[in-house]
Amino acid sequence: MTVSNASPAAPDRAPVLQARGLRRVFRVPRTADRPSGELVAVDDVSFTLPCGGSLAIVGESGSGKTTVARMLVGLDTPTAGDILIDGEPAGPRARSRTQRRIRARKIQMVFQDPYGSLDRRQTVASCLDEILRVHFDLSAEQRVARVAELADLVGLDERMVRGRPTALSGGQRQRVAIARALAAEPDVVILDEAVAALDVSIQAQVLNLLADIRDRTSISYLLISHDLAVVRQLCEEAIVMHCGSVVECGPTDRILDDPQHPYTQRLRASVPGPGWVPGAAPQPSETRAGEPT
Amino acid sequence: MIRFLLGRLVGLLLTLWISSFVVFAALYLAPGDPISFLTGGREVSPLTLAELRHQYQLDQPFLVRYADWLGGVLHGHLGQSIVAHQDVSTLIGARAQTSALLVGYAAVLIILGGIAAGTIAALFKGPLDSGITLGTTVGLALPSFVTAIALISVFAVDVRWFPVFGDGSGLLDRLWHLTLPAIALAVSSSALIARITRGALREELGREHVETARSRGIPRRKILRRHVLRNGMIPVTTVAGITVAGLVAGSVVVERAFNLNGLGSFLVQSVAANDFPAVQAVVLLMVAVFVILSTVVDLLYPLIDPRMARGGTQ
Amino acid sequence: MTELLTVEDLRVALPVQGQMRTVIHQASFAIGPGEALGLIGESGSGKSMTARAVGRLLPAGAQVSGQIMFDGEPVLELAGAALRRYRTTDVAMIFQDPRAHINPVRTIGDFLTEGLRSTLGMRRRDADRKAVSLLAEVGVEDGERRLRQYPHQLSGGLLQRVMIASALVANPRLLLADEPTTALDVTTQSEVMGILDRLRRDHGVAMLFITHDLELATAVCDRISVLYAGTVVESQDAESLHAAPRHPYTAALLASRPSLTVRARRLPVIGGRPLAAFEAPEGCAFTERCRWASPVCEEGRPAPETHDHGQVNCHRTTELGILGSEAVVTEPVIAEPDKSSVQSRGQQP
Amino acid sequence: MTTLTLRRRALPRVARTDPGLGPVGWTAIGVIALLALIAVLAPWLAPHDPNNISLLDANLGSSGDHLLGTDASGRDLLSRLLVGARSSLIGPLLVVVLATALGLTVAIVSAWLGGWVDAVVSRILDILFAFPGVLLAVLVVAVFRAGLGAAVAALVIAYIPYIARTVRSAALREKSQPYITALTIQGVGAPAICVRHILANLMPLIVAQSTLTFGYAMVDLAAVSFLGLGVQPPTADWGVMVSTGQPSILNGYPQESLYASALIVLAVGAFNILGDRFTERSQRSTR
Repeated sequence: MTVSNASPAAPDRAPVLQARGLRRVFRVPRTADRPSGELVAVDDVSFTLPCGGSLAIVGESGSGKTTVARMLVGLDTPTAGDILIDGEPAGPRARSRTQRRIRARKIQMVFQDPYGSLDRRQTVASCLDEILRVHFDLSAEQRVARVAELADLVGLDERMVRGRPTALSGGQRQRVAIARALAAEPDVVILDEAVAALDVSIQAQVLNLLADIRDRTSISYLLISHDLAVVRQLCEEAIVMHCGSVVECGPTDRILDDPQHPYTQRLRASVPGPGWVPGAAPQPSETRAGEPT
Repeated sequence: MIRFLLGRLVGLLLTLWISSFVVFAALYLAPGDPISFLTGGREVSPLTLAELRHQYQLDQPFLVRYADWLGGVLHGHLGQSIVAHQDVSTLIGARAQTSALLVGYAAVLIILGGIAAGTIAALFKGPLDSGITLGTTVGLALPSFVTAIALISVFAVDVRWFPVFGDGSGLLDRLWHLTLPAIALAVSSSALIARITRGALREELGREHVETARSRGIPRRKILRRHVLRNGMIPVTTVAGITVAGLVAGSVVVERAFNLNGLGSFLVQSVAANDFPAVQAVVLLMVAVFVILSTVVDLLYPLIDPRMARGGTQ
Repeated sequence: MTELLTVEDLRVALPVQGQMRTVIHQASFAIGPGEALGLIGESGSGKSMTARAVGRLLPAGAQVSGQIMFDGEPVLELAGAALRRYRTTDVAMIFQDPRAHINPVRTIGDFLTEGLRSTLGMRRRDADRKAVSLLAEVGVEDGERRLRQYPHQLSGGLLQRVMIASALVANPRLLLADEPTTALDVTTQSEVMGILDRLRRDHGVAMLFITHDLELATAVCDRISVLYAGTVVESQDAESLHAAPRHPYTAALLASRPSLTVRARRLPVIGGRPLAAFEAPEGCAFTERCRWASPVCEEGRPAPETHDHGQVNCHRTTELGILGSEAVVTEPVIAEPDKSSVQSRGQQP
Repeated sequence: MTTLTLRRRALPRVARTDPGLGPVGWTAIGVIALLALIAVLAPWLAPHDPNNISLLDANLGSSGDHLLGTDASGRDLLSRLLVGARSSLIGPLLVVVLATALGLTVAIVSAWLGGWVDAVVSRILDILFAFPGVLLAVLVVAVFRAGLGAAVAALVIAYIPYIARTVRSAALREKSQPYITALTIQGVGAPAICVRHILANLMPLIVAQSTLTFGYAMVDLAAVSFLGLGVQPPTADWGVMVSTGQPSILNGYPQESLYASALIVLAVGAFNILGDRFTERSQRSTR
C-alpha cells in the first residue's frame, strides 16, 4: 500500500473514489403513505472524487447523504450500483475484519458528535495507538513517535494526549477524531457534518486545520454537510441531494452563485445573510405539511 | 391496535406453553421416583409395581404423558395428587382463595402506600423526604419473612390486636386474619414502589415540558396533577405491575411464616413429599398468574402512554 | 422611548454540586415595545440563562442580583398570583427543542389551550376555536385534526410552529425565543423564522431572540447584544453591529464565520476556546484571545462606553474605534510543516 | 443530525468532580467488610461448637459463657451466628458471580449481533422472566433435593434475565455511539470492541447492578432456607435460624430469630445502600 506524495492533481491517476448509480432501498413497516413497504433512501447517486480533490454532498435531513456515506465506508450495502476505489470495484459490503481493514486504509470518517465519537474511558494516546496497532506493524517506540506526530499535526499538546476526552473541549475532541482518521493514512476522509456541532470560533479553527492538512498531504475530502458556507470554504465540487436523489452537481462556486434546480435555489435562499428576509425563500408546493415521521 | 393486542396474546400463549413444558420436563427428569414414595419403601411384586405405574401413567413415553397432562390441564384436570389420592384441582381450590385474597390485600397496600409515600417524598423536600427515604432504605432491606417474624413476636406475645395464625372464616374475618401477613408481604415492595415513584416524579419535575408549563403561568397544583403525576405514573405502572405479579411467588414464604393454609404452604408440603403432580400444578398455576398479570399491565400501557398506542416502538 | 423591558447589571449564580457558580456576570440591555433584540453568544456565554432569568425560570437555588423591569414592574420581586399573571399574559417563551418541551402524553389541543383554560378561565370551545385560528396563522392547516393529535405524530418543524402558536395564544407583550430554529433544517428554519417574524410584527410583540447565528439575528432583530463569558460586551443596532463592530470579540465572530459568497484562503481565527462565565478572569474576559489586549485589559471589568449606535465594553475602545476583520488574530493552528510528509512516516520499518 | 447542538448547549458545562461514596457509602463498605471478615474467621472466632446440643442449656439468656444466649437446643447463638455468616454470604456471592457472568455475556453478544440472534435471545429471556426467583428455586429443589447448591442454581437462572435486560439495553446504547462505528470502520475486531470498549464502559453499571443483586440474592436464598428447602439444619445459616427460632418466639424466647433477622437486614441494607451509591456514580459517568 504505497501512499504517493505525488502532486494532488496527478492527471493520470484514476479517481480515488467513484460512485456509479448507487441505490439503497430499506424495508419499512407498511403504512398508509407507504403501501409498498419500501423506502428509497438513495436513488441513482453517482459522483467522482479525484485524487486530492474535495467534494461535498449537500442535503438536509432525510436527503440520503448519510446513507451514501455509510455505503462508502462499508457499513451498509447498496441495493444497486457500484463503488470504485482507485478505479477498482470495492466489495458490496466490508463484512470481514480483513476487508474492513483494507477499506479503512483507503477511506476514513470523522463524525459530527464530538462527544460520542471518542471512547470516554480511553486516553487520546491509547485511542490513536489502538488504530496504529490494527493497521501497521510498528514497534512500541515507533507507535509512540507516530502518536506524537499525529497529535502535533492536529494541534494537540502532550498533556491533552495523555488525558481522557472528558478533559477536552468539543473542538479538541474533534481534532482527536481527525487524528484518529489520519492514523490509518487513508486516501479519502469522509467528514460527516464534522464541524456542525462546533462553536463559530472553533469551527473556523477546525476548517483551517482541515485545509492545512490537505495542503500538506495528498488527501481527498468528501464532506457531508447541510451548511453551504462550510461547503464553499472546503470543497471545489459539490452535489446537492434531495429526497434520495442528486438534483444538482458541479463546481461549488457555480452551484452557490448560480443554482439551477429549484431545490438548490430554495436552499441557497434559506441561508441568512446580508439583505436576507426570513421566509422569503421560494416555498415548495403545499406538500410540505410535515406529515408524521 | 388490533395487531398489538394479538401480538401480546400470542406471546402470552407461547410463554405459557413453554412454561408448561419446562415445568413438566423438570419434574420428569427429577431423580427421585414417586413410586418409591407410593410403595413406602416396601418390597412390592413387579405386578403391583406395573399396576401402580400404569395407574399414574408412569409407563408411557414422555411426550405422550406431557400431551395427556397438558390436555388435562386445559380441561381443568390438574392431575392426581400422589399423596392425597385426590384430584389436585380440588386440593387447590380453597387454598387458592386464601392466596388470592392475601396477594390482593398486599397489592392494595403496596400500590396505595408506595405511591403515596413516593409522591410525598418527591414533592416535599426536606425532613419529610429524608424520613421517607430512610424508611424505604430500611424497608427494602426487610425480607418478608423477617417482617413476618417481627410482627408475630409483637402481636402474638405483647399486644394481641391482630390474630397471628390461621385463616379465619367469612370474608371480613379472613381479611382480619390476613392483615399481618399482607403487611409482611407488602413492606419491602411498598418501599420499592415508593422509591420508584419518588425517582420518576423527581425526574418528571425536572423535565423541559414542566418548564414550559411553568413559563405559561399554570398554577403549581395543575402542573403537578396534569403533567408531573400523569407522566410519572408511566414508569411506576411498569414496576408496580411486575411487583404485584411477583407477590404470587412471595406469598409462599409469608404463608409458611404465618401457617396459612394457602397455595404456597401446599407447594412447600408437596415438594417435601415428592408429590410431583401437585408441584407441577401449583407451579404452573403461579407462573400462569404471573404471566397473565404482567401481560395485563402491558396491555394497560397504551392507555397511559399514547406513544405506545400505535403498536409498540415509537 | 420608554422601554418595555430593561435588564440592568444582571448577575446570576447557580448551585453546581454544592458550590455557587456564576453563569452571568454582568448583563444589561433594554427592549422597547414591539422591538426585537438579538442576544448572541457561543456555548457557555449565558445567553439561555439570561432568557430564563427574564422569564423567572431559573432553577431552584439560583442567586440573582441586579434589576429586571418589565413595564415599570420589578420582575425579580414578583411572586404568587402576580408572577403567574406576568408569565401568562406578559411574556411567553419559545424553546429550542419542542419535542422535549411539549408534554408527550397530552394532545396538541391540550397544549395549546391549557393556558387559556386554566389561567384565563376561557371555555373549552372558545379556547379550541382560538387555537385553530392561531394554527392557521402559523401555517398549519386542518387545525381541528391537529388538536387531537399527539406530539410524536408531528414533525419537528410542525411542532415548532405549534410552539410558536402556543406562545402567542395569550397575546403576550414579549416573546423569549431561545434558539427557536437551531434544531431545524435550513429550509425549515427559513419557513419557521419567517412565520415567527411576521406574526411578531403583526401582533406587535417584542422579542428577545437568543441565537448563536449572527447573520440570522441581523436579519430578524432591530438591535443585537453580544454576550461573552457571561458579560454583554457590545450592544448596537443590528445593521451597524454587522457593518461596524466595535468590540474585538464581535469583529472576530463576524470574520471567522465562513462566508456564503466568498471562499477565504484561510479563515481568520480567534485562538483558544470560548470561556464559560465561571472561568472568566478578573479583567476583560476576552483578554487572552484578543489581538489588541494590553496590560490595561487585565485591570478590572471594562465599563460600558456609549456611542451613536450603542454601547461597547472594552478598555481600549477609544483607541480602536470601529474594527474591521483585521481585528482577528490569525494564529497558526499547527506548527510549520517541518516534516517531509506526514503520511509516509508510519510506513517506515 | 442537527439535534446534536441541543445537548451541547443545554446547560453551562460543568467539571464533573466525583463526590465519592460519602460517609453512608463508606459505612456500608465497612459493614460488608466486617461481615466478610467474620465469615472467613468464623471457626476461630466462635467461642463454642456451633452444633453442640445441650438441652439443659436451652433458651438461656445472655451470660458470660453465652454472650448472646442459646437456642431451643442449647446451642451457643453467638457461635451459630458467626459460623452462619459463611453460608449466608457465600450463597449470594455465587449467585451474583455466576448470574452476572452469564447474563452480561448473553446481553453483550446479543446486543452486538442484533438481528435474529437478539430477537431469539430476548424471547428466551422473556420466558425465563415468567419464573419468579423463589418459585424457580422451589421447582429446582423439588427436582434436585433441598440444598444450597440447588437454590443457588435456580436463582442464577432466575436472575439472568434481569441482569441481561439491563446490560443489553445499556450495551445497545453504547453500540449506537459513533466511536463504536469508528472502530468498526477501522477494522477493529468485534471481540476487541465488545471487551475493550463496550464492556469497559459498562463496568460501573455492572458493578452497581451486581451489588444490588447481592442484596436480592441474599433475601431470596434466606427465604428458601427459611422454607426449609435451602441450607439444611443443623448447619448454621441465618435464614434457617430465623425459621428454627420461630416456635420459641411464642414461648417468649425471640432471640434466635431476632438476631439472625437483624444480621440479614444489616447485610442486605449495606448492599442496597452501596448499590445505590454505585448506581448514582455510574449514571454520572455516562453523562
